[in-house]
Amino acid sequence: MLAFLIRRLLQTIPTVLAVVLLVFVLFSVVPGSIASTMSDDSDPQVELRMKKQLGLDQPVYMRFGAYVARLATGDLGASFRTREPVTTMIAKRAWPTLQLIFASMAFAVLLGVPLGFIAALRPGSLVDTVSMVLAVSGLSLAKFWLGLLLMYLFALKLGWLPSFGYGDGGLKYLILPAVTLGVSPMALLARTTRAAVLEIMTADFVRTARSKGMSETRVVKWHVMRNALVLILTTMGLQFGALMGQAVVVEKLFSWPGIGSLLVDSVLQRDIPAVQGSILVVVLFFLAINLLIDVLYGVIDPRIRYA
Amino acid sequence: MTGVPLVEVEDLRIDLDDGSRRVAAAEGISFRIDRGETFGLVGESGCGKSITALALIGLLRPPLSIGGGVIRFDGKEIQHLSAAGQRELRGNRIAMIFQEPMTALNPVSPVGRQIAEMFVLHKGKSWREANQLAVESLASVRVPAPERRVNDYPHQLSGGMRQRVMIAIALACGPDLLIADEPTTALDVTVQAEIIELMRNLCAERGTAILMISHDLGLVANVCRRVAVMYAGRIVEERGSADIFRAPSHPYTQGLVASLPRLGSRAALGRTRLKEIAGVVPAITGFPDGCRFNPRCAQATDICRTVAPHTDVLEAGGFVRCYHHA
Amino acid sequence: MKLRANLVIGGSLFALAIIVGLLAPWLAHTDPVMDANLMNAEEPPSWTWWFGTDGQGRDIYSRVLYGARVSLTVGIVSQLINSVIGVALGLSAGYFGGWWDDVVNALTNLMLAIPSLIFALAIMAVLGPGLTSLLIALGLTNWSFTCRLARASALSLRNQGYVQAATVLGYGDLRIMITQLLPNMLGPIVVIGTLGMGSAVLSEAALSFLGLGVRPPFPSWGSMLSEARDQITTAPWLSLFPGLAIFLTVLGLNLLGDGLRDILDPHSRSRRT
Amino acid sequence: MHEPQRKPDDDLILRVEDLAVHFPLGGGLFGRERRLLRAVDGVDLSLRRGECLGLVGESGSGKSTVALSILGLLKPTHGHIVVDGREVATDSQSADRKALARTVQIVFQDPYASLNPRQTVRRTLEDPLRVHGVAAKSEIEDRVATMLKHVGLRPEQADRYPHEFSGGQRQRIGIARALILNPKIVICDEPVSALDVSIRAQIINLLLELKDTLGLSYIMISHDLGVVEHMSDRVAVMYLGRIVENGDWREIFERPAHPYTQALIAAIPDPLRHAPLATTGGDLPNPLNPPNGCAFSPRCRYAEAVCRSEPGPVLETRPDGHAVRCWRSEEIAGQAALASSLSGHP
Amino acid sequence: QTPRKGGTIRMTAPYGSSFTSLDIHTTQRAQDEIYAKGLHRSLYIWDSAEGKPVPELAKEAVVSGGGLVYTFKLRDDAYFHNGRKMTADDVIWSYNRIMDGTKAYPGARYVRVIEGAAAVEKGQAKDISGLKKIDDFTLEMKLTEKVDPGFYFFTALTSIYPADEAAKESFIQKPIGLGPFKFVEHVPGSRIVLERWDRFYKPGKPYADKVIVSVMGEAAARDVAFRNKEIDTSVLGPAQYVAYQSDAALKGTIVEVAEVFTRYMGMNPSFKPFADKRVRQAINYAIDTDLIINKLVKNKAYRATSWLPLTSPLYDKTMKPYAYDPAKAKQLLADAGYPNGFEFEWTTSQNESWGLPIVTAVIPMLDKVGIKAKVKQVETAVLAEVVRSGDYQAFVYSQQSGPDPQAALKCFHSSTPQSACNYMNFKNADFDKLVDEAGQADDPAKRGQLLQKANALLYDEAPVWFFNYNKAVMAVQPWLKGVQLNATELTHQNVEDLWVDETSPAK
Ligand SMILES: Nc1ncnc2c1ncn2[C@@H]1O[C@H](COP(=O)(O)OP(=O)(O)OP(=O)(O)O)[C@@H](O)[C@H]1O
Ligand SMILES: Nc1ncnc2c1ncn2[C@@H]1O[C@H](COP(=O)(O)OP(=O)(O)OP(=O)(O)O)[C@@H](O)[C@H]1O
Ligand SMILES: [Mg+2]
Ligand SMILES: [Mg+2]
Ligand code: NI
Repeated sequence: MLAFLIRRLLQTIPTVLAVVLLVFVLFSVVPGSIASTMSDDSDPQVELRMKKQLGLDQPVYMRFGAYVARLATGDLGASFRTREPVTTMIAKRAWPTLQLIFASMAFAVLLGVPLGFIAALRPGSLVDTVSMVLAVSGLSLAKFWLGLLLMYLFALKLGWLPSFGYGDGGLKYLILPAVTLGVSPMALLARTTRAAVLEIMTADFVRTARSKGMSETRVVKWHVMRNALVLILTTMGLQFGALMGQAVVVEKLFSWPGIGSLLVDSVLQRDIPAVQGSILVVVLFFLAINLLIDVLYGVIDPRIRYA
Repeated sequence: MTGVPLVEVEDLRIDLDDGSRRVAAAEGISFRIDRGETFGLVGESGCGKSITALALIGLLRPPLSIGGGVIRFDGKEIQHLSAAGQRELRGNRIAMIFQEPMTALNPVSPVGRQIAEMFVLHKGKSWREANQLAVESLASVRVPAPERRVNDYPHQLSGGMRQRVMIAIALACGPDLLIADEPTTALDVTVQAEIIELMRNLCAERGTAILMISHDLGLVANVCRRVAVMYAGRIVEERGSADIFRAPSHPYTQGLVASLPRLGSRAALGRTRLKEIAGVVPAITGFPDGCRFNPRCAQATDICRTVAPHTDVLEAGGFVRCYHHA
Repeated sequence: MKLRANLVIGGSLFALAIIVGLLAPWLAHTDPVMDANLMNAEEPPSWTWWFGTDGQGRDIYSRVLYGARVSLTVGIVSQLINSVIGVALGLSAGYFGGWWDDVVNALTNLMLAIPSLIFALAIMAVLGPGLTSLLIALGLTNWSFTCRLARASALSLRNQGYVQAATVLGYGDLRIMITQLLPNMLGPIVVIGTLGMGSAVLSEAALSFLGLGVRPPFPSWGSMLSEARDQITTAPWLSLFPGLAIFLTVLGLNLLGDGLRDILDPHSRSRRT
Repeated sequence: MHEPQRKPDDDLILRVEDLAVHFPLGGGLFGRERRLLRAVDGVDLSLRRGECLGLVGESGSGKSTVALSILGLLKPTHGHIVVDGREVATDSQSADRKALARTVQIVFQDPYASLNPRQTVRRTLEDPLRVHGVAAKSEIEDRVATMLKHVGLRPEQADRYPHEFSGGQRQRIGIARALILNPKIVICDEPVSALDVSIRAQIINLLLELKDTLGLSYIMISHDLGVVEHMSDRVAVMYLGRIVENGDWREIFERPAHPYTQALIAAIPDPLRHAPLATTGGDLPNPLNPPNGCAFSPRCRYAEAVCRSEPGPVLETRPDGHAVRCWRSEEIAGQAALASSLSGHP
Repeated sequence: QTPRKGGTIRMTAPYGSSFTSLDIHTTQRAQDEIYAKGLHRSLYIWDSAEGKPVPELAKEAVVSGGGLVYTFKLRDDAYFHNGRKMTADDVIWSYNRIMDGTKAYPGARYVRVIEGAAAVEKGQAKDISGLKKIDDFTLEMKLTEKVDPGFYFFTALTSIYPADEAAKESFIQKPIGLGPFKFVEHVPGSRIVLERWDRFYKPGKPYADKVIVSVMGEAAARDVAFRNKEIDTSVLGPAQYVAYQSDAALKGTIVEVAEVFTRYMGMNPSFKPFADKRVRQAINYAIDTDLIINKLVKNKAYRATSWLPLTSPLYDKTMKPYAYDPAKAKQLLADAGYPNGFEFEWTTSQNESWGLPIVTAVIPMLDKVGIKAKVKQVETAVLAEVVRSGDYQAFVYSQQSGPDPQAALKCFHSSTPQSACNYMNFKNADFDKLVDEAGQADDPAKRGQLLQKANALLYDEAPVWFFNYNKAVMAVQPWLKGVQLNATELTHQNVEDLWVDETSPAK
C-alpha cells in the first residue's frame, strides 16, 4: 500500500511540472501587465524599474528556470500585487475553499446518492421521474444565476440565511454558496447513482442473492450498495475538479474568501505568481483527492490491489 | 418416498412483454421431478430453459411473467405464493447454481460471507456462527484450506473454485431441489468433470433432486436419469437418458444426436459427413405455426405446418411431441 | 415509451434553439445591435416588446433570437474541436499503445487536473475576450473525457474480432482506425459531445460573469444574463429570458444526451481505467 | 539466437520453432519489477500442405496466443515462425503484413464480435481485395459473389449488415472473409463453440469441404475433442504454454501418452454411460505462478519426485511421429491403451 | 442628536472581490482606501464639507520661500497603534519609503513634488533633501513647484507609517497606523475588521467600537445584502439608483455627491479623421449625450461641459455643453472631408458607467451621421495599458479631473507624456501657454482665470467626447449617521465621524 502511494505520488510529478510549465507559458504571453494595473500614470522609467524588480525583464526560459528552482524549495514567489509570499496568501484562502468544496460535496452526496437510490429502486415511478427531471434541471442552470436566485429567496424573501460573505466562519454563511456549488454535482451523483444501481440490479450476483431468498431491502443493503459505491466514487473524484472550477464563480458571487476569487482577481490583475500558485494548489488538491479516492477504491473493491 | 412428486409443472406458460404485446416465451411446459431424482433439460440457446428454471424458483422479473399453468412443489402450488412465502422456499428448499461463476458472485464481498448469508437468512444464525458454518460448507465442497479461503474474494479464486463456492451456497441449507443452470459451460472439461462429480455426489448424499440445464446432450444424458429436450419454448421430447441418446424419437433430437461428432466415432466409423439440421432456430417473436420445428424438419407434412402436435406417450416411457416420431 | 420521452423533448428543445438561431433575421423584430433606442429603455414585456427591452432600449426578444447564434456557435463549435482532439488523441493512443499512449495519458491527466473553467479563464485572459478566443478556450479545455472514452473504446475494440481480422487482412493502421474503430465508438462520443455542448453554453455564461465572455455588440445569452444580473430585482425580464434560453437549451442537450445514451450506448459505464 | 533450420522440406507450409510469448503485467512508470506471464514458452509446431492440425488444451494454455503470433498480431518474445518459406518478421512492415495476409488467415470464435457492425457484408469482403491491389470492379464483384456461393450464402445477401444474419450465417461470412484473399493456411480459433448446437454441423461440414476444394491447410483450435477428432489429421495438446503431446489423430485419441491428454479424454462424459466422470483433482495452475517441475505434476496421478522438481523433458518424437513431453511416458503408455479399450466407445 | 458611542459600522468595498494589499502604500485602488481611512492617516485629510484638503497630522503649516517651503507643526498627540508617538521622523521615513524606486510605489507621483524626492527614486540619494526635521514635531518641506501640498498628501497613498516597524515582515500581515481604528483581522477576499483605537487624537472619537469592511464586488449581491440589512452602506449603480429611488422604503437611504471624475471618449489624433478638430466636434454634436445620461445612466451623472467637473472650484457655470445636433455634425464632417463618414475602432472595457453599455448606445447615434464604430472590448487592466501606450483609435474612460484643477488640466500639457495622463497625446501651444502662466501666477484669482480659459480651449478643441461627470450614489442605512459627501470618492469616509444609533441590527 505504501509502495502504491509512493508510486502514485511519483507519477503526479510530471503532471505537476506540466501544469507549472503550461501556466507559466500561458501567462508569459498574456497582454496587460501588473504595472498597468498598479498605477494610473506612473512614468515609463519607473515601470521599467518595477519590471526589473519583479524579474519581468528576463527572457521567459530564465524566469521559468528560476521559478522551478524556487518551487522545488516550496517557494511560490511573491505576489506582484500584495507583495506577500504567495504561499501565505494561499494558506489564508485554503481553509474557506476547502470548507466550501467539502460542504458542497457533502450536500451533493447526502442528497444526490439517496435520491439516485430511491429513483433506481422504483424505476419509472413518479419519484423516479420527478427526481431525474430535477437532476437534469440542476445541471442546466447557470451557476451565478442560480446563486442570485437562492440569495434572493433565502436571504431576502425568507430571511433565513445571510446573503454573502464568510462572516465569522459560521455554518450559516456556508450554506448558500455550498448549495449553489453543490447543485450540479448533486444532480450528477443522483444520475450516476441511479444508473449504477439500475445496472447492478441486473447483475448476475443480484440474481444469486435473490435466489438465496433475500428480501429486496437486504439485496440492496448487502450486495448493491458497496458495488454502487465504486461508481459513485468515480463520479465524485472527477466532480471535485469541476467543483474547483465552478468555485471561482460562486466565490466571486458570494464574496467567499477562497482560492477561486483569489484566482480571478489575480488573473484580471495579471498577478502572475498568484495565478500560478493558485492553479498549482488547485491541481495539487485535485490530485490529492483522486489519490485518496484511489485508496478508497482499494478499500471498497478488493479486485483493485496495490501490491 | 411418498407418492407426491417433489416438483410438478403443468402446462406452464411464460409470457414476455415486449412493450407492445405479450408473446409466449415458453408454453405447455409440463414435467415432474421426484425426490432425489436427476432431471435434465437440454436445448438450443434461447429455447427457454433458463426462464423455466427461473419460474420454478420464483425469480422471473418483468418483462417476463408466468402466463398460466401450475407449479407444485412438494404438493403445494407455489406459482401464486406471496413474496415472503417464495423467499421462504427460495434458497432454503429450492436452490440454484448459475452459469457464470465469475459474475454470479458478488465481487466485493468475501466468499465466506456470501455463504454465511444463507445461514443468517434461513437458519437464524448469528454472523459468527454462520461464518463458522461457512467454513464447514467450503470444506464440504472440497476447497482446500477453507479457513483461509472464506476470506478470499471471488476474483482470487479460479473458475472451478468459484463454482464450488456456488455449490456450497446452494447446498448450504440442504435444499430438496437444486437447479443447476449450465453449471459447467464456462469451465474446461477436466474442471467440468470435477464439478459435475462433486455436485452429483453431494446431492446423492443428501437426497437432493437436481434439475440440470445444459446445451450438451451428452453431459446431461450422462448425469441425469431423465432428460427433456426443449425446442423454441416447448418440450419436444422427454425420455430416460439412455433411450434418448440411443433411439431419439423427435426429429430434432435425432438431428442433435447425429449432428455432433462424438469422441471415438471417427475411430470407429471413419470420417463421415455430419448430418446437418437445415435452417436456423426461429426467433421468439416469429415462432412458426404448428410444430415449431417444421421449417427445419425433413419429414414435415401439412399438418405439421398448421396444428401443433400433442404429446404422445411412448411405450418405452417418456413422451414426444411429433406427428412422425420414430 | 418512457425512454424516448427525453429524446423527443431534448431533441425538440435543441432543434428549436437551432432553428431560432438560423431564422433570427426573419423572426426578430429589430436589429439586435443597431436598434438601440434609448427612448424605449427598460420597457417590461408587452405586446410590442414581447420580452421587454434592455437599458439601451434594445428588444430583448430579438436579442435572445440572435443570442442563440453566438451561444450555439460556442456550444457546437467548441465541442466539435474538443471531440476532434479527444477522438484523434484517444483513438490513436488506444490503438497504438506504447509511448504514444503514455504521452496522451499524461496529457489527459493534465487536462483533467486543471479544472476546465479555470483553464478556459486563463486562456481567455491570454487571448482577450471575444468569440474566437472563447471557441479556442472552450475547445481546448474539455476534451479529456472524450479522449478517455475514445481510448477506452479503442482499447476494447482493438481486441474485437473484426479489428483483428482487418489487421490480418493487411489493412493499414489509418484505415483500421477510420473504417473499423471510429464508426463503432461514435455512439458514446456523440453522447458525451451532446452533454459537452450543454456545458460549453454554461461555461460561456460563467466566463461572461467573470468578465471574459464574448465580444459585444453581438449578444450571447451568457453575456445578456451576466449584464442583467444587477437588475434581477428591478427589471427581472432582463435576466429571465436569456436565463430561460440557456436553461432550456442546456436542458434540451442534457435530455438529448441521455436519450441518445439510452439508444446508442445502453451499457455505458463511467468506469475509470 | 539460432538460425531457423532451412530444411528443404517443401511439404511444410508452416514451421514454428521455439516460440515464446511473454506478457509483462502491471509495472508502472517508475520501477516496480514487472511480472512476466509466460503465455507460450518454447512451442514447436509444423503444418503440412493440405493438413489439418488440431490444437487442444485447457483454457489459457496459450492456443490463441500461438495463433495470433503466427498471424503476426502478437510479437513473439523469442522463436521463429516460417510461413511458406518466409520468416514472419517480428516487427512486421506493412509490405510483409500484406504478404502474410495472402498466406495466413483466421476464423474467429465469436461470430458476433468478429464482424464490423457498421459495414455491409459486401464492404467487408471487397475492402481486403482493394487493399491488396485488385482494382477491376468486375473482378472484385466476381470474386465476392463466388466466395459467397462457396460458403453457402446468396450473392444478393451481400448488401445486408451483420445484424441481419443468424449466428451460423455470420460464421459463414467470417469464413468468406478469411478466404477472400485465397490464403494457404486458415487458423480456426474455436469456430463453432459459440454457435447454436444444431448449426455446428453445418459449419464443420463447410470447413471440411472448403479445405478439400481449395486445398487449404488448417490449424483447428477447439475445446471440443469430438470436433477435433473429427477434423484433424494431426493433434497437438497444449498445457500451460507448452506442447505436451503431438501426433497423428488416431495415436492421440487411441493411445494418449501424456497423463494430461489421458485426463482430458477421460473427462468427456459419455452419454450412453451413466457413470462417474474421470477426474484429476486439483485446479488449473496459475500461469503467473506455474508449479515447479512438470506443469501438470500437481494434478498428475503418475507424478513422481522427478516430475515435481525437473521441468518436463524435451518433446521427444518417436519414430511414428508421436511426440510426448513426459518423464514417465513409457510406463504410462501401456496402462493408457488398456484404459481406452475399457472405455467402450462404440 | 448626540452621537452614540459603541456599535459596529459595516461598510462595503464594492470595487472588486478583494483588497489588494494591507500595505496601503502599494495600492491606489479606491477599494483599499476605504479601510485605510480607518487604519491610517496622512499629513492632510479631505474635508468634504469644505471640498478641499485640510491639515490632519499637521496642526498648522507656515508657507515661506515664495510658496515653495512649508513648515509643518505636527501633532504631538498622535499615537501609532503600537502605542508609540508619531514624530517628524516617521513622516520623513514614510516619504523616503514611498520614493524607493525599486518598489514603484504609486504614491511616488505625489511625493515627487518634494525637492530631492526624484533623486531618491532614481537611486541617486538616500534621503529626500527637501525634507528637514526641525524638531520632533516640526518638519520643513521644500517643494519643486508652487502647488498646494494638501492635494498631494491627503490620500492614503501617502499614509504615515511608524518608522522601522513598517519595514518588518509582520507589518504587511498586521499593519499599524495612526487612524481611529486599529487592525484586528483580514479575511482575504472577504473582509477587514478594525476596532476602536482608544488613544486616537481627536477627543471623544471614534464613536463606534468596530468597523467591518466587507468586500462585495457583485452589485446584485450587495443589493440583496443591503435590503437584508446585513450591511450599512452600498454603492449603487444606475439600475439600482432608479430602483431605490422608486422604492419608498429605500428612497431615504440614498446619499449622492458629484465626484471629481470626467467620463469621455478619447480620440487618437494620429488616427487621420480624428486629427481634424471638426471631426472631433462633429462627434460631440452627433451624440445625444443627455438622452444617454437620462435613460442609460439613469441620471446617475452630470452632463459634462468641458474637462473640469462640477465639483472643481473652477467649474464654469456659464459654459454650455455641446448640443445634440446631428445636422451640424454632418456638416462638420462634410467640411472636414468625410461626407460619407468613416470607420473607427473603439476600445472599451465592460464597465457599466463608462464602458460597453455606453458604447453600444452611442454606436447607432454615430451611425446616423455615417460614422461606423467597431467595438474592441478589453479588460480594464488591458485598457489601462492601451490608453497609456496610445495603441487605440478611440477609447472610453473615466479619468480623475480634480480636486486640484491645475493638476487636472496639466494632463493636457504637451510636456506631459502620454503614459502619464495625457492619454490623447494632446499638444496645443496656446493651451500650454495658459497652463504655464497659471503655474507661475501667485494670485489665486488670476490663476483661476487662466485655468478656466484653458478649460474653455479644451472645450473647443474637443480632444474627447465630453460625456459626463460622475455622480456617486451610496445607499446608507438610516441608523448610520455622520456620512460625509466626499467628492473625491464617496466611499472614502472618515470613519471617526460615523456612528450608528441603537436601531442598528449589528451588535
Ligand atoms: N429479461 C428478458 N427480457 C427479454 N427477453 C428475455 C429475457 N430473458 C429471457 N428472454 C427471452 O426468453 C427466451 C428464453 O430465454 P432463456 O434464457 O430461457 O433461454 P435459454 O434456453 O436458457 O438459453 P441459453 O442456453 O442461451 O441460456 C429467449 O428468447 C430470450 O431472448
Ligand atoms: N494481451 C495479453 N496480455 C496479457 N496476458 C495475456 C494476453 N493475451 C493472453 N494472455 C494470457 O496468456 C495466456 C494464454 O492465453 P490464450 O488466449 O492464448 O489461451 P487459450 O488457450 O486460447 O485459451 P482459451 O481456450 O480460453 O481461448 C492466458 O493466461 C491469458 O490470460
Ligand atoms: Mg440460459
Ligand atoms: Mg483462445
Ligand atoms: Ni533464436
